[in-house]
Amino acid sequence: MDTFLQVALSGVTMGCIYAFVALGFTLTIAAAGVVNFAYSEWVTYGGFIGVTLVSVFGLPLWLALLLTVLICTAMGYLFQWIVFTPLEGKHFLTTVTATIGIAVTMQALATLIWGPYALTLPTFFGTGVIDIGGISVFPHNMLIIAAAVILIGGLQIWLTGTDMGLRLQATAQDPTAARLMGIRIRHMRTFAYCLSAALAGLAGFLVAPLFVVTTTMGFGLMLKGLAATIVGGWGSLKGAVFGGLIIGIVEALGASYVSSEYKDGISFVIIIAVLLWRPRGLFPERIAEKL
Amino acid sequence: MSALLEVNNVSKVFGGLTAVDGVSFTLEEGQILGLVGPNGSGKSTMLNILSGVYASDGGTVVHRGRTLTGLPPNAIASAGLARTFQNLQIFQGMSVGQNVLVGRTCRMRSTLFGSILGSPFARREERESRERARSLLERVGIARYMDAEPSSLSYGQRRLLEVARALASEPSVLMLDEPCAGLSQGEAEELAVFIRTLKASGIAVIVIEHNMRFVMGLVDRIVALNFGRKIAEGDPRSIRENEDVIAAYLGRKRHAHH
Amino acid sequence: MVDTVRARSRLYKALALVVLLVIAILLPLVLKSNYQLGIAHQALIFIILALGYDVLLGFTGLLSFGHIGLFAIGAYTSAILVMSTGAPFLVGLLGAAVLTGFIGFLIAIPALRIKGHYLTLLTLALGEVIRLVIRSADSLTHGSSGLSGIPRPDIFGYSFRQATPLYYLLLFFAVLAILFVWRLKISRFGRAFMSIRDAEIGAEVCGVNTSAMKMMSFAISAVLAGIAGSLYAHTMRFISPEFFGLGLTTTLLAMVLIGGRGTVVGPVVGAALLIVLPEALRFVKDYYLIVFGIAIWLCVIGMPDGLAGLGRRLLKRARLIA
Amino acid sequence: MLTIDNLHAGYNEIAVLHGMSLKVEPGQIVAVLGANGAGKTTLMNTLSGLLRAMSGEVLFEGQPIQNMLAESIVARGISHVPQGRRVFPGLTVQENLMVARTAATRKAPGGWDAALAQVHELFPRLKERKDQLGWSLSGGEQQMLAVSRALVARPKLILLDEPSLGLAPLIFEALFSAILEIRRREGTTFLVVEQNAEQALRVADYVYVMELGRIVAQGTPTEISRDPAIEKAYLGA
Repeated sequence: MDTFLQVALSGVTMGCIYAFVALGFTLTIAAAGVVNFAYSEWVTYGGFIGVTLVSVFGLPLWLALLLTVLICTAMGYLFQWIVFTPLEGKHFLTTVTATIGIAVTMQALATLIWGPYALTLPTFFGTGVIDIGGISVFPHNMLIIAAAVILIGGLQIWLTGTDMGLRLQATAQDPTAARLMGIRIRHMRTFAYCLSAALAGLAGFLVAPLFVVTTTMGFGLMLKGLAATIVGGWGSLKGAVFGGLIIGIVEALGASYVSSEYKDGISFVIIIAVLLWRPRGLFPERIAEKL
Repeated sequence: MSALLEVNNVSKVFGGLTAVDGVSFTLEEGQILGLVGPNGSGKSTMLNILSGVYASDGGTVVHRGRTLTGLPPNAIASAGLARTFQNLQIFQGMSVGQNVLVGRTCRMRSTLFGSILGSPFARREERESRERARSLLERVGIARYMDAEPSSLSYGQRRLLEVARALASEPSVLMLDEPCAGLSQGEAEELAVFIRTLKASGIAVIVIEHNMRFVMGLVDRIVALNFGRKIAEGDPRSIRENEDVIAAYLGRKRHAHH
Repeated sequence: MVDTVRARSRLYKALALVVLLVIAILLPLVLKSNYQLGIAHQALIFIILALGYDVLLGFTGLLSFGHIGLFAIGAYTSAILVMSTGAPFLVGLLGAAVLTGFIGFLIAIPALRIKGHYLTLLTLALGEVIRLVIRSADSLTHGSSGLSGIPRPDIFGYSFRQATPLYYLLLFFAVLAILFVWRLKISRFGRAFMSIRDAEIGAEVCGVNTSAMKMMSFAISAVLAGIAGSLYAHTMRFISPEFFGLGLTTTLLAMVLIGGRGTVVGPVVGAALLIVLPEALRFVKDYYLIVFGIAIWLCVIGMPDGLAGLGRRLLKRARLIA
Repeated sequence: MLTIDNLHAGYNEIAVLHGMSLKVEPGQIVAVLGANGAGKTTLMNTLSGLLRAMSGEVLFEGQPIQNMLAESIVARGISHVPQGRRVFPGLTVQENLMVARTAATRKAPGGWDAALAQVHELFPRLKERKDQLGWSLSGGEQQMLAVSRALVARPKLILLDEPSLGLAPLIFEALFSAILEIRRREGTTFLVVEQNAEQALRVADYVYVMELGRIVAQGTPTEISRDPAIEKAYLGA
């Protein structure tokens, strides 16, 4: 039982990270209709920038976290401006290919700047373990879960409780009607990109102490994020959160009870199984019936 | 003598909404039938059922004694029902001539290896199809664009391209979904003349059209729909004077239709 | 008038092809080292792979991220057949083609119901699962350490051990693939594929059996991937699961898109370009990828029809001026 | 208040409006009638800035607005209730109204509270359903919500695109009386395009009849209902 809880806890921790990634990936799909395959690199950069701020500039972790998120937000703003504006309204194939191109460039650039070797980031609370009711818990895991609760809860309150949040939702649900309400959808989209990038920075920074930071770190995380969107529903923010948690937990259970060798394959098997069963994901989007 | 096409009690439900509600009508050989009704009356849904794009939720469609209900669109095309689309379904990445050739797909028999290796049969079939495509494009007057991209055609010419493509399958029934949308008055009149020549060559035509002037002058018979039901059927003159039809269009003297 | 223009453009096209073929035949005279010939070998193999991918992506409009998985299956099937059963090369090649064709056909069944980005994600997952299976099937594939010492092709006792004869063998297969895809494109089947890409519902009511055509498209592209895989295994003589990753999928996608999807010349030019260019720019390898990524982005935005489309547009303009 | 002069507009390169001209005076309810495909929705979308005009001029309170963005046109005081309602499906009734708030809402006496109270008074049903999601409303309720969203922006002119579409007769009669009520209280001007001629003729002050992108007849409702042009426009010559 205790091992089960132990495994479930680490699953929830990773699930929170996947939820961040899936959420950030989904935000631009919902608000701007752009599928951003370069998102993996945004996450990677979050990790690398964090490491750089801590180990090169010697900043304290909290400040480094804050700065990382800020720098990533700025990056999101810059990217939507230069890279994504020409892609809006284009075919899925076009956006996927273009963003893959951007991902290739960003990855090569990361190798150039930070080198091909893995870097590490210390945790906020050292490597010690605390004991909660017989389960040994890494404080960092608790930090990740707390961050997820605060952030996702905050996002929920913001989306439904503020004018700006409601306008973002309106833009995602019907951009044309949103324009007729006087909403500047351009601003909403810019904002969605910034938020998306901020989440990437956060995910990259928080996951770094659990593993090591490499140029392919974000890519692995994004594959899990993709699986989460299939499980939770393509383009749905709530779905991204639930999907991320489910993938994290299933993966942790699978790794400990089936085989850790196939851990990375679990999310692919989930994608395949879900799509074979439900061709448009578990929670299909509403599509127009009319020709 | 049985009719060319018999539509018996066809229905279609979307969610909770009954888009087509027990509609029946018949189409005779070489007849031009107009399908009219206000927005949302179920005309387009009817055409989608007839062409197999939607599966009906009840009723049958019988063509020359053969039941078409439940067949996929390509089988219905082979049976001899061809159609055009209101919001054009042109193959933008192919030449005008290739567009028409796709319409011949269901009449071509060559195998993959025959086509690739250029067997005598495949070559003859390809040549004949090309000639037929050219002559169809000549009939609608856009043969000189045979090798051009569809994007170089005007909107009206694209509609004609769809008509030529539909005719390439040698249909016995041609269904036109709003053929006049986007056409000038002159172009619409030319189209009416062309549709009459089809009738003369023995093809039956079903037309959905909002341009009532066009419909009234062209068709032999009209079926009027409102809220998914058939409210009237008859020749154009009787339809124009039919109280229910006037009510459906103008909102006057509403009866208990719904 | 129109006919003479068409006939002339056809003549130019044929002439250009003959010139290209002659250059391809004479190329080994110019390429001095085995290293340079090795690059040419790779280019020819990737031409076959990219042509197959183009049948699926460019003709039929289906974006698969699992195509490299089929390439891998082709490579492993052929290598294992030849190495462990001692079967002749041609049997390995045939086995690879048949197995990948069959698997392509199987993938097509769910692909009939699964559309758009869902299909892309399904194929991505399938491709990765294939790679994981190859990596863990140690006894057959030697896992992540890879298979080495795969023999060079040997046909009826003639061994293509030397680089130059091997070059001509690969050229032969590449020319066959080009001819095949070209004939396919102008046949009723190619037209059916393209009609599905451009307007699926329109294609259906035109009498195109879209299910059968999608299956055929998947199977054809898979067979070409299998052949390319087999040729790759016996040319490189070493294969490992790491090679067949998503990075290669990106490169393949870029080959077809930069060359021009939906055309025959596009994937040929794209594959040759993307194999030769990184080798030519080896001294700036890291920078190369940076530029390469931006080039992909620029290509899909600025030249949606690839180099082939750009060429066609330039030709048209030249004709207008003349 | 609104003057349209020789307006040409359409989608992509295909013109749907071929030289439309019409006038709306302050406080009027003006109806534009026409069969399907006459170009009514194109007219509305051009006025609200969703479509760019190809040529011609649209003057609102003397200022040209034909090249302004939809977002700026709302700020000028024109609210467009689009065809098919386009209620935000995933937002509640209350949230749908909140999204529609503009600077004008705040500036008006009583601000947002007054606007909300007014909407609830006009359509008590919306008050009952205020926490229900947009997609779960009936067609009539969605139409009420769509009109209310426009009202919340405190516009001078409301563009109504086929408000009767898909509604049962009793419900759109109620809707039209609400429109008359709004005009009585706020002096709001309305431009309504309708397929359902009878209903529109009852409430309108002035009527235009459209056929294939042009105005073919105009006059008071009494004049128009006697005019054979209208029957011709709907049922052909």
